[in-house]
Amino acid sequence: MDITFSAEELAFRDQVREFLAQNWTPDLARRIRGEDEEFKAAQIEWQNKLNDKGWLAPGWPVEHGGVAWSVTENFIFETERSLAGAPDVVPFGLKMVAPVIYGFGNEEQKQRFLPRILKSEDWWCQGYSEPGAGSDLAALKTKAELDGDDYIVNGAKVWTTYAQYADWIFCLVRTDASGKRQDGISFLLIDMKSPGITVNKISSIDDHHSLNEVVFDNVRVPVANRIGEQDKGWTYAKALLAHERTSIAGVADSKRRLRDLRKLLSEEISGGRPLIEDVQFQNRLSNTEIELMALEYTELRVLASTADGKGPGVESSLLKIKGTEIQQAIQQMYMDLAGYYSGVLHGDETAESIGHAFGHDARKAYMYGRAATIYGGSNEVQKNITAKYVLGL
Amino acid sequence: MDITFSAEELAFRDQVREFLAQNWTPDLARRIRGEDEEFKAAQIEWQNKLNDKGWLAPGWPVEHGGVAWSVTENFIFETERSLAGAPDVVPFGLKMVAPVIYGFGNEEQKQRFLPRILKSEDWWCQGYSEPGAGSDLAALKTKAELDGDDYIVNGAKVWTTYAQYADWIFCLVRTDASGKRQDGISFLLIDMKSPGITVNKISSIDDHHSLNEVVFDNVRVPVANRIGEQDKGWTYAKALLAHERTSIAGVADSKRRLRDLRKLLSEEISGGRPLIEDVQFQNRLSNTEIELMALEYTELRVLASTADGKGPGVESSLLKIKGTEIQQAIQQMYMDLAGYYSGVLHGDETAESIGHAFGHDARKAYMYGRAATIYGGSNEVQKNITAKYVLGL
Amino acid sequence: MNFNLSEEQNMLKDSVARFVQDEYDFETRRSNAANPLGFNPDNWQTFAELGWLSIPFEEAYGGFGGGPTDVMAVMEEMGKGLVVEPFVATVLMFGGLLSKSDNPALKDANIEKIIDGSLQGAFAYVERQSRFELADVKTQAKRDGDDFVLNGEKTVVFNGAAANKVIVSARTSGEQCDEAGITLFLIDADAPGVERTQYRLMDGQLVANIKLNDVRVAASQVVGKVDEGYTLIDSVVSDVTIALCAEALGIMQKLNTTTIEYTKTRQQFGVAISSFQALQHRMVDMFMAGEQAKSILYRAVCAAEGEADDLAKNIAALKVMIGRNGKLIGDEAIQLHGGMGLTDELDVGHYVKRLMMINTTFGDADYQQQKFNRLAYAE
Amino acid sequence: MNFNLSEEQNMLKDSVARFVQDEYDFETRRSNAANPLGFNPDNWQTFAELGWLSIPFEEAYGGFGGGPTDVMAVMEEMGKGLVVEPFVATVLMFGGLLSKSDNPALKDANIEKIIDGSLQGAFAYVERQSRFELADVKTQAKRDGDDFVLNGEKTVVFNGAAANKVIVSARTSGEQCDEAGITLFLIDADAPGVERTQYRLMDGQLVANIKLNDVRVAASQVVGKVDEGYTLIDSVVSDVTIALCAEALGIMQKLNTTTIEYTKTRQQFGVAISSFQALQHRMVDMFMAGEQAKSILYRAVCAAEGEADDLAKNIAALKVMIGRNGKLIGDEAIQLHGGMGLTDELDVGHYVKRLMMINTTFGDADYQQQKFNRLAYAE
Repeated sequence: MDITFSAEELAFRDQVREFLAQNWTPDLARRIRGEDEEFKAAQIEWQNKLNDKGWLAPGWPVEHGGVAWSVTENFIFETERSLAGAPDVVPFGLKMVAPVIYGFGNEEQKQRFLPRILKSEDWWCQGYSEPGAGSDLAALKTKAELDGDDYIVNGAKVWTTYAQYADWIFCLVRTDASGKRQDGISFLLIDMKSPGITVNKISSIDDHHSLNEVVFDNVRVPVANRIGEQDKGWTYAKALLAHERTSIAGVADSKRRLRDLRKLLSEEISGGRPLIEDVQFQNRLSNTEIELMALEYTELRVLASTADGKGPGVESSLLKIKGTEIQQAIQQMYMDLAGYYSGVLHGDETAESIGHAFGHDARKAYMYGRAATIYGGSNEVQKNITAKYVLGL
Repeated sequence: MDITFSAEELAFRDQVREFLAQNWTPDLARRIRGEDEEFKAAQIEWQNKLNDKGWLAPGWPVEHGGVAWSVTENFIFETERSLAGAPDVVPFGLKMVAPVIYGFGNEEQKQRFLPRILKSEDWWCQGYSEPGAGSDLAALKTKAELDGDDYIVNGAKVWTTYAQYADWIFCLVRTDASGKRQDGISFLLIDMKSPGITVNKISSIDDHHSLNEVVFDNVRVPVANRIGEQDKGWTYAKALLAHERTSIAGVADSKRRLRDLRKLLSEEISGGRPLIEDVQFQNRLSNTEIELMALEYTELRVLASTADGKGPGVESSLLKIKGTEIQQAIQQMYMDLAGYYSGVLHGDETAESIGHAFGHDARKAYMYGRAATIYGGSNEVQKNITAKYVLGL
Repeated sequence: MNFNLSEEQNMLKDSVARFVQDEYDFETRRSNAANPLGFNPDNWQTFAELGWLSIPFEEAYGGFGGGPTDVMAVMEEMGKGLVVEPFVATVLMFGGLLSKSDNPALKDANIEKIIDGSLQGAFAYVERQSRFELADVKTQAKRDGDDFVLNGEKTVVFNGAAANKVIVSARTSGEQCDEAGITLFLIDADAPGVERTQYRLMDGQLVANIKLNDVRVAASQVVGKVDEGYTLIDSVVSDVTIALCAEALGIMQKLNTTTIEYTKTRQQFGVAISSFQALQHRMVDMFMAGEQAKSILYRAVCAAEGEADDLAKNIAALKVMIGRNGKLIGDEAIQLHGGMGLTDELDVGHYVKRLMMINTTFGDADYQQQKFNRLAYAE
Repeated sequence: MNFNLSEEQNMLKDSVARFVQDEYDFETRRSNAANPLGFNPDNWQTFAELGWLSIPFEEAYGGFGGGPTDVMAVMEEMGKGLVVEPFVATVLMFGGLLSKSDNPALKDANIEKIIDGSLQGAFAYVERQSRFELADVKTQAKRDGDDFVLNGEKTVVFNGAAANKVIVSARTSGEQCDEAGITLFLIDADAPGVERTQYRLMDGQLVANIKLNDVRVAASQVVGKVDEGYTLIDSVVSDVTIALCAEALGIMQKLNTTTIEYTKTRQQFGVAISSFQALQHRMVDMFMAGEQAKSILYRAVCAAEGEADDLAKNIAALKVMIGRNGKLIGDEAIQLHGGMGLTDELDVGHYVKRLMMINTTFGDADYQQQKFNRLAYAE
């Protein structure tokens, strides 16, 4: 057992800190918290800075522009990034479709899509869930029928995050309905500018526009945009899911959120004493903090096992379940800290003119956070998976 | 809504208090905490005192020696009894088989059994569970075959509390295996002195002998000891179950246990301060106390609804689940209060020569209490029942 | 012993239920909340006509003379409809303070107008720093001849935007967190020196911050007695807590019903998700949480009706359980609705938001539990 | 970064696992515990021969020179076997105090005997009133020439019945709960004035209360320095906490495996109860509780290996999680075994009882959480 950092790793950490100090500026931090186009532009700017440094794509093959960090280096980077308050990359291109493209795509697809993902020239979104099929992914009904060199796609995808910004969507579509539900599914890359695509905004409980429905009405998609073989899409998609669960855990971000929360709690006065001195709040903090201390090592165990070539394996469900539970517990504490101000919807008023600066943000994070136990395969489905494949029940 | 006591009810309360002060003596309290025959004799003595007062059998028809208390009077009696630390009656005769006998038995059975139950001349036990059938009661396999005027009973019952003291056992036995599982079950009263009955002690985790296995090897039971019709026993037994769940809730006893716990907590010093001043312990206390405050009213609602002739209904499952959860939470707090001393098994040593007087009792109660969420239909089965019959799922 | 409503109470409850059923579907509720006043004034007139605005007031002032049970019956049904009209703020809080004060002149001048629907009121008690401490009052009131002059700021004033009159807590003596030395003043919402900033809360309420800059109030407008306002506040907050918890109970029942119905229709893996045992057991937990909440509400109402010694303890216990069980039910309602639970079009999220605001009001479950602990264990 | 054991550590772990497998079935364990010593002395000789008793000691004294990882590897396997032999009391606590003291004479005289199995030791630190406070020491030691004279009582001394020598904490200066002023004395268990009362704990341990009536100890038998015993205690308790938590992890894994296996064979309502989704989800919770416990144990071991600044915080967090997750797993193991879980013949209850004693030792989860809070939030 060894988790001490070597001299090289300590040097790398300094390098990361320096990069963050120079590039993650307060101005950028402000803009990335904005809405719509301001957010989009700032997010792209941030990703471009990472790309200029060569740090945008850990895990990608080096020949495609990836960075071959060790598990420890990756851990160091994520920890530092998060403690600095810098956001993760938008995962749909870099972490979700890219591995499918470099793993299962042909040479032409790699050349065509990967460089544009690295340069953030294409914004991707994910077309998995459907109105009738949530966590039961294989129940999908969006149909793609071959017509010459094109597929004709009809159907709808739902809960599509940031589809309103997207240039491309990667979709699971049904190309054969005759066999087992997992068979007959193909993996298509679809240009969002294609005629017949409509994006409908879904108003969500956090009053923030992130979710959408994407409707396909006789959308023509060249066969050249299919990844791998027809009807084998489920195999390609499945490889992604374990990774998705791991990254949903959000351990490093939760650490930062807890750190910031402790600071706010020591500033908030209740009955003449800082709220952090309240034993009940301390207990809630430490309940969560201790789970997170453990989960950080669960993640390291998974990463170490991956590095040993054993693959992330089925523990990824555990990471997803516990990670999202921790996130929600933290969100709840921010709400309770904000008290009455947790309910405030800002219209024309600023936080300062009303009360606490963080009540509004606390509420948004809380409401948006409800999704975390639902998406990426609901936590209930993760438990089913664990029961079946880990415990053999 | 009205739960204030009338002048008559207040007078009744005084009467109960006076009775308890005179009859629930410290000597009796000491003996009833003893083992084996000492316990049995003291329990019978206590029941006889209640019977002399005419208060042993609330709910029984008055013509059979019952007492026709109102719901409020019953509540008052239970509250006072429990606060005084006096035990409930042993339920198997008075609360379980008696209602079946006066509800479904014939005149001869009533005359033969009920007076002896009232006088505690017969100690009864319950023969429902079987080695292969726990909460799945209807899976029972103990067989009774007609042979002239007798049934020949073969099989085994398990988890039979106090079978070692019992004069009689009431059993569900299978008289017909051809139809639905709930059909073909008969309800027999069996003399424990019958040849062919063996009682095997089950050592249990509380190191106290309460559980037994009762084995029937060609035991002859007169047909006259069958309640009601052959093959209809399930109907008679079912009527009992809702009542059993209600009484398992043990609200009044939990109130007393919490009261005593508060006192012990204010006497126990940790780091120079009484443990009751510890916010964490206060929170655990109040978590439980608040649930109990609610459950007390849930029970009153059920009782009031029964008094209105609507029957205890399906909320009895709720009472059982919450009531046993509260009991176990209280048992856990006693354990944590006792600390190291919670582990002490007394052999020849007295509590005083070792440390805390209550560590040993805390452990026994805790260990015995594990059964409460399992017996009487496990809490999981109660949830199934509630899901199906209350929520319509 | 019984837990039945009287015939009169049943009629009252039914009339609210019918109103919600007929006039308050979810879309109508949305547009009522979107009204610049924060509610629909026509509904308010309906409430007046139906006599609801008179419920808690003494018959001598034209009231119905109702008690905690009557208020509970009404509020539970209002909860089911997510009614945004400021019944709590105007009738129970503002009206409650006047009603419990010992000041016939103020009662004469105002209660009738509350009852006929022409007067909207508010109670301004929160300050930026006060969190849940009702006695943490920095707003100053200085005597000047027959007047008092008020300076300070109140935040998150329920119905503060629409109120014609506001009762303000201010310090006339003592230190910032002392219970003694707090006085209640009845002021006109448009009196010189009153500055209002209105904003919305997530449950649809339109509230306001109120700045007081040398606001002059006649001594005759003191509600209750000088320096003794805290007792009045405490008593009214106790009543209103029961009312809000009854509203929360209505919401929980609605969420439980809605969730059960949804799981019966939602198909996943080829069957209705209501058939999954793990979800069934969780819905049983939701049901039990609702039933326990109902029981402890009944308990608190009985204590309030009987003016029991341990009323404060019962109220704290009630607020703890409503907060905790409400959270359990709200969380599970969203989770079991899956993606649908996240959409603003569905009513589920709106019920949850109102439950959350009720939890916060007068102190969340953790805060109330500490209050309970002090009452129960600090002998 | 890796979480692999070294080859040597793997061999050690395997040797314990093999011993448990071959020599420690449940019935044998029962009879070992029933031995008048509280354990089987033949096993102790086997431990000595296998070198286990030498693990934590410096090589200079004939030890293996093992660290927290080695101890963890051994203890996890001992947990799976519910081994009652006093490895923790004699080797880790008694031996640990000697080993960490700066006293070559005492080490020379004792460590070799621990390693060869001829010396049983104990550490007497609990007093009637002390609860979990290691610094709450009333036992007095008064200097008298070159000796100290001890008076007082120690309770629940692990291995106190079989121990040949006992290290006793006593107060040489300061107030009852002061950390300063505590001194550790090495005494013979049969020295004049020592009175032992032995009794059993629910996990099968034979322990003792030890009364000290004018017990005379030479100053040369002071372990560590006069008045500075607390630091030594704190350090050894930290090591032993890791060891006990590793034992607990072994137990949790065993309970999880046993429960899963049982549910696959137990039939109810015509099917194996492992097929019920509600139970499956609960077993997933048990699994997650075990995995999280493993992770935080690894974290604490890494902190101990690296002598990290925040070791104390990691140890407190470890003890909290082991206590809580152990309770969850223990409760569920019994519950899912149904009536069988209540019987003394089945091993489940015995594993649960040992988990409960580990939770209590050095302070239960609640106590350790408050310690964590002080370390983490009282800056």
